[in-house]
Amino acid sequence: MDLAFTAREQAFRDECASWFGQNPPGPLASMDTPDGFEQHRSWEKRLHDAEWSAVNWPRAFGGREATLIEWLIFEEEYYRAGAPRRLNQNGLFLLAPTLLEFGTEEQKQRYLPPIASCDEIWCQGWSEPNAGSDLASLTSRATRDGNEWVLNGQKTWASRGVYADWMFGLFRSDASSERHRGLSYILVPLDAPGVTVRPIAQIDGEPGFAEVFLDDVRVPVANTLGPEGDGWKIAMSTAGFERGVVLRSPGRFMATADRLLELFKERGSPVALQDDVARAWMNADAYRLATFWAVSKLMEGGTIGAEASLNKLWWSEMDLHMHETAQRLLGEDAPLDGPWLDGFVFSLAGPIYAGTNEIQRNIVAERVLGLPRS
Amino acid sequence: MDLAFTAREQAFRDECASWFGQNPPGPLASMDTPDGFEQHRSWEKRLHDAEWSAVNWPRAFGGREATLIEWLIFEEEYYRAGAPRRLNQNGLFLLAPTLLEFGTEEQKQRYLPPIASCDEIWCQGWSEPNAGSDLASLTSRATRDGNEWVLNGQKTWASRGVYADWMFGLFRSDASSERHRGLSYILVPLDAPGVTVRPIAQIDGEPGFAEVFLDDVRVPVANTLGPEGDGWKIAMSTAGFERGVVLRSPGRFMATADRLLELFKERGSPVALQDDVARAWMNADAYRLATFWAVSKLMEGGTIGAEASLNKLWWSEMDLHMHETAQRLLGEDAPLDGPWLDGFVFSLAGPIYAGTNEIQRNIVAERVLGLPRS
Amino acid sequence: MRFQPTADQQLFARTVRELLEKECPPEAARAGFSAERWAKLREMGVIDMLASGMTEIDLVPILEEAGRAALPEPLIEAAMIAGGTLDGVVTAAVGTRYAAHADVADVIVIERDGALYSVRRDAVTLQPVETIDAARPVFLITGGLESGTALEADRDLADNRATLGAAAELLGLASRCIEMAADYAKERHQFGKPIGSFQAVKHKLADALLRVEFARPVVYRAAWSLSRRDETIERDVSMAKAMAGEAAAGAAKAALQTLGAIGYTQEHDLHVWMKRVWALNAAWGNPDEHRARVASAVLH
Amino acid sequence: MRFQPTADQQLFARTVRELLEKECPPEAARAGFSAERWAKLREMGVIDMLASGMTEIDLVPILEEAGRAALPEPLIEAAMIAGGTLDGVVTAAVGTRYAAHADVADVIVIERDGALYSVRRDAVTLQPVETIDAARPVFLITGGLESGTALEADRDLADNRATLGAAAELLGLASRCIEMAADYAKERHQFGKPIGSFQAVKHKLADALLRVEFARPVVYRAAWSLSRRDETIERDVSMAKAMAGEAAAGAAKAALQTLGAIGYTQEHDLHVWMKRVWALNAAWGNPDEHRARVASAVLH
Repeated sequence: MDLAFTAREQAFRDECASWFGQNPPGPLASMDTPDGFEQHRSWEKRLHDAEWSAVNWPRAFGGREATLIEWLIFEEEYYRAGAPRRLNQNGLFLLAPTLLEFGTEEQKQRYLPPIASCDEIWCQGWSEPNAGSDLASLTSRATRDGNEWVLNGQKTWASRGVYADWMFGLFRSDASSERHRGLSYILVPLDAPGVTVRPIAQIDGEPGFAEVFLDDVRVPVANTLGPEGDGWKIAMSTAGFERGVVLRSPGRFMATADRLLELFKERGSPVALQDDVARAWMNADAYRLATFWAVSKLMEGGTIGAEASLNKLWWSEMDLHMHETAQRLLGEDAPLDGPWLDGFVFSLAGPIYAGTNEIQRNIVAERVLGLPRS
Repeated sequence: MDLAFTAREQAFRDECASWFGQNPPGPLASMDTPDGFEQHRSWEKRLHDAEWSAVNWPRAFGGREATLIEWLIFEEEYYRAGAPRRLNQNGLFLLAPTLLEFGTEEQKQRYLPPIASCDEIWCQGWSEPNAGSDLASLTSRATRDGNEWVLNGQKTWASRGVYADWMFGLFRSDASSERHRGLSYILVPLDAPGVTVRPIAQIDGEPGFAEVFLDDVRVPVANTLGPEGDGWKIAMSTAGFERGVVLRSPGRFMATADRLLELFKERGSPVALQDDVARAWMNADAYRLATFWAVSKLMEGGTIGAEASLNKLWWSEMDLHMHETAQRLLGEDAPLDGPWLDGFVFSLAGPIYAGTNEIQRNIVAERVLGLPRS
Repeated sequence: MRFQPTADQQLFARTVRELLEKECPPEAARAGFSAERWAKLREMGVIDMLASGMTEIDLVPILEEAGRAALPEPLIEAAMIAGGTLDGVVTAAVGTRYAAHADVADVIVIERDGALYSVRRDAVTLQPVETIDAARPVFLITGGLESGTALEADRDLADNRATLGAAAELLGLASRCIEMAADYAKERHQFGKPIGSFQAVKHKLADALLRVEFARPVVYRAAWSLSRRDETIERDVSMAKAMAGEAAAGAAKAALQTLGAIGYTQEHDLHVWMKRVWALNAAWGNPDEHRARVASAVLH
Repeated sequence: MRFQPTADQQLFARTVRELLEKECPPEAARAGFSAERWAKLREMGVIDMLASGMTEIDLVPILEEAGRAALPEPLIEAAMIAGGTLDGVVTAAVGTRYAAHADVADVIVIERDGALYSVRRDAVTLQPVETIDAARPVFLITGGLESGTALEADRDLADNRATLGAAAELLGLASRCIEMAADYAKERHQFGKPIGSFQAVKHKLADALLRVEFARPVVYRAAWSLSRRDETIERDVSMAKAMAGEAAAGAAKAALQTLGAIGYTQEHDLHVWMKRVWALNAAWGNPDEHRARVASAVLH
């Protein structure tokens, strides 16, 4: 057991820190506003030009072949520098690992580089109006017609769907199938005829979500990721944990915890809150340690299963608790516009998206503790 | 709305306070030990001799016909004086209100006076090994034979059953019945042939619980409380709330909260705990106010339904939180024998007995919020 | 000891509820201040209750109804701080730096050297402050604070009354959040069942309700202490604001988690209530500040 | 960066688990100290690990196993405070006023003026102190504290090692509490179903597990800091004790609520584990004290 970073890891960290020192991101407007979207896209271009946009990918697709540990180091330096959440996170963190694991060589070459360069923005197409927590009840269908899929149905809660060029999602490709069977993982260009994207105003009024209506949308069968009918397995594969780590790496939470310590000091000393501030920092540090723990296990060839659900529970509740603590520290100023309010509102979504925390607790109880299904 | 006590109520309080001032209870050993049992019984005798043992009962049975508000005042003064939990609480607080509501005149005259005098100690016979949270699945049966019931089965978790003279409980008197139907509420003398009482060691090693085995035990049919087959309704009747209030009146919790404030001051100032100490006091005071609120509603002819479940959730979690806070304040001394440890261990049972808090939350959700049954 | 609202108090609250169901449905609550509705509240006597001899206790059920409706108007300011003594649209910056609806007010109550003054809106300089609660815009008063007409009212009493008012509105907001969640949980199906049949949903909402129901008598007690000018006003009002505020924050959070993604949008009404909870929780002292005040009172 | 126990560490932990399954089943854990078991632990090299060149990291999985078994013997005291350097049955009153199993010890490590001394049991006066954990009796040393042989070990290092040891045992205790509850929840039926199929039970135990799993890497990091004599020892050890302690207290409480009345008796084994959780949570600083130490470290 060795928690010290290797010389190579330390050199990688120094390179990150140095680049961010010379290329401060500056404050950007919300990525869910038109102006903010463009600001974020140029920031992503700067990252890409310096080969920082997808450090853990193969070099062939725009990466640096960084290890998972180096990826975590990158994230720490990224958020320590005050850089913003990633605009194309669905492409980078949800689709790309799946493409790397299950995609054909052609698919990787076609789709990965424009994700890294942010030339093509992706949104996800999982949820449907009647398939949320119960995702396996989805009914959007893909009907085979020669070399094409004909897609019909409705997807919802597609984050940043209004700005996206592409959507990846699950479709019922076997009309007679039920639940988790007979689903295919299909990549859909949103400029295809028959696609209608309707923005949904988020709580803050910005069109953070979209509904995507599909009316006889034709896409090539070659747009299927992995084998036809294996969509559920692919979407939920062991890449799940890796996706979880890269989606919510500890770097961002550590940066928040450090800012919370500063806020506590600035606001004088409401002693009753010191305990919660200490808890917030401890929770973030524990998440960082647990991530290094899990990544070390993966790098030694171990596997991660339902622990991904424990992870999601931890980061989402920790993030909410940190921001609630900040709101309490801010007193009368809590509801005022600013980064803490934005962070608070965003953190409220944590226990909901990516599988509600109720579903995650079921998974932990059933798969880790072996309790019977309801 | 008037939160001030009337002159009569104030005079009642003064009389209580004066008597307890002149008759301090002194420290007693645990009522679950043989010595402690006798000490508690003599304390109850002193109460009874001075007509304090059942102030809200009719005078004919040993009470003072105190109003519910006066009863709450009595409890405040009782616990403020440091007096102990009531030895015959199952008789006083669970059986007596039911007897007063559903009993015949003969039953009241036979059973109430020895409860007040503590000459007959009662235990409850609700739970069975396979009927805990799911009480309606009980299988102990009462078979009619002329003017007698023949009782067979097994009851468990009868608090202080080893010291009790009588048990009240539910029995299936209609062998073909299911669930809540066909149960009768029967009073059982524990010295009857065929009764075997087995002590169960509580967590603290004392025989706080008992199992009661019934093997062809014969009791007169006259020992039925209320109509045959109506046992469930009688046990769960509107007396439920009143029982809840008298079983766990605010006086005891306010006394604990006040002692917690003293403990906090004595132990110096671990500031992080000030917030929890303040919460503890606020929770107890809120319980006191909510009780006056509910009792005022009852006295005006209002009814109380599933609010009894809200009440149980509040007092049990408040009591546990107060004692956990005390344990935290005590630091290294937390596990040492003494009143705070006793109180902590006792408070741990709160969310379990008298209907687990899980069951109470179901009741609130279904009956108050109208959510569908599972 | 008789600790229940009187029949008259309950009747008046029902009348106000009916008015607000008509005049302040959710789409109106979203839209913000309405001069017409203000006039109706005036006409009904809701704003000048204290001035016409009623007590803080009488106002609690009314403000609870205002919360239930997420009423945008500055009722707390006009009825509790100005005590119903001022005409026109009234708001205040007393006990808080941020004056709600100051842009549409005729008069604003301010504090100076521990005393209260009423100033005309056109006599002061307003600076808008962006907050999460768009239906209740707030403003800093950056100039003209030396002007105004002295009011007789006591500054601390006005502050405590406003704090109580916020606590009462928070109760109503909280109750409505829980109702919205329960309604949704009865309708929304997943896994072939209404989600309200799952214990995770049931228990979350039962716990939220528990906190609201136990905060309500605490709020009434604070009103009673205020109405008698008791020595325990500070402790009792703080306890009310702390407990009602935490209950409301918890109810909003439980409702959001029950609704899931739809609760995180502006398509459902929940967000209007949730934002008002956040706004009133922060105004006139947040639960932490008030709990610290209770701690001082009981520990020293 | 390689943050996983080595294959050797895991193997030794498995060997110790097997020993304890045989030598310390629940009925033995209830019965308390056993000289025979002490001799076996000695023989296996568990007690003198630090003295034989192993590190605090190597001890974490061993102490976790001791917790899983609710081992009554003073392993923390002998292995972590005395550092495995003393023969016989060893206990200590370092970093705590109460010396566990002092009545059966041959030597007791005490502190005086910031230094450590070993004293023979018959040289000191012991006063028994009644506690909830009958299998781990504790004693105050009321006389003879001026005697003893100076030890080379550093007092603060010994205290931090003991604190880490308690944190590691708490992890094991917590895991076992959760397992007992899960086992019961699979077997016990109410309403025609195993109670483990109810979300209220599932979610309670999932939350308990969550805290334990996230405390474990924190405990290993503290061991690593100790093994390197890092500057962050105090912060890291305190964080470990605070998080493992709260996780264990939460696990015990969740297990008790899952078991219900049977968990509140001595007929089920849970109480033995639960009482040890309470005892070790209070010893060598409780979670509040340690969290305050972390707060000082990160806030100043």
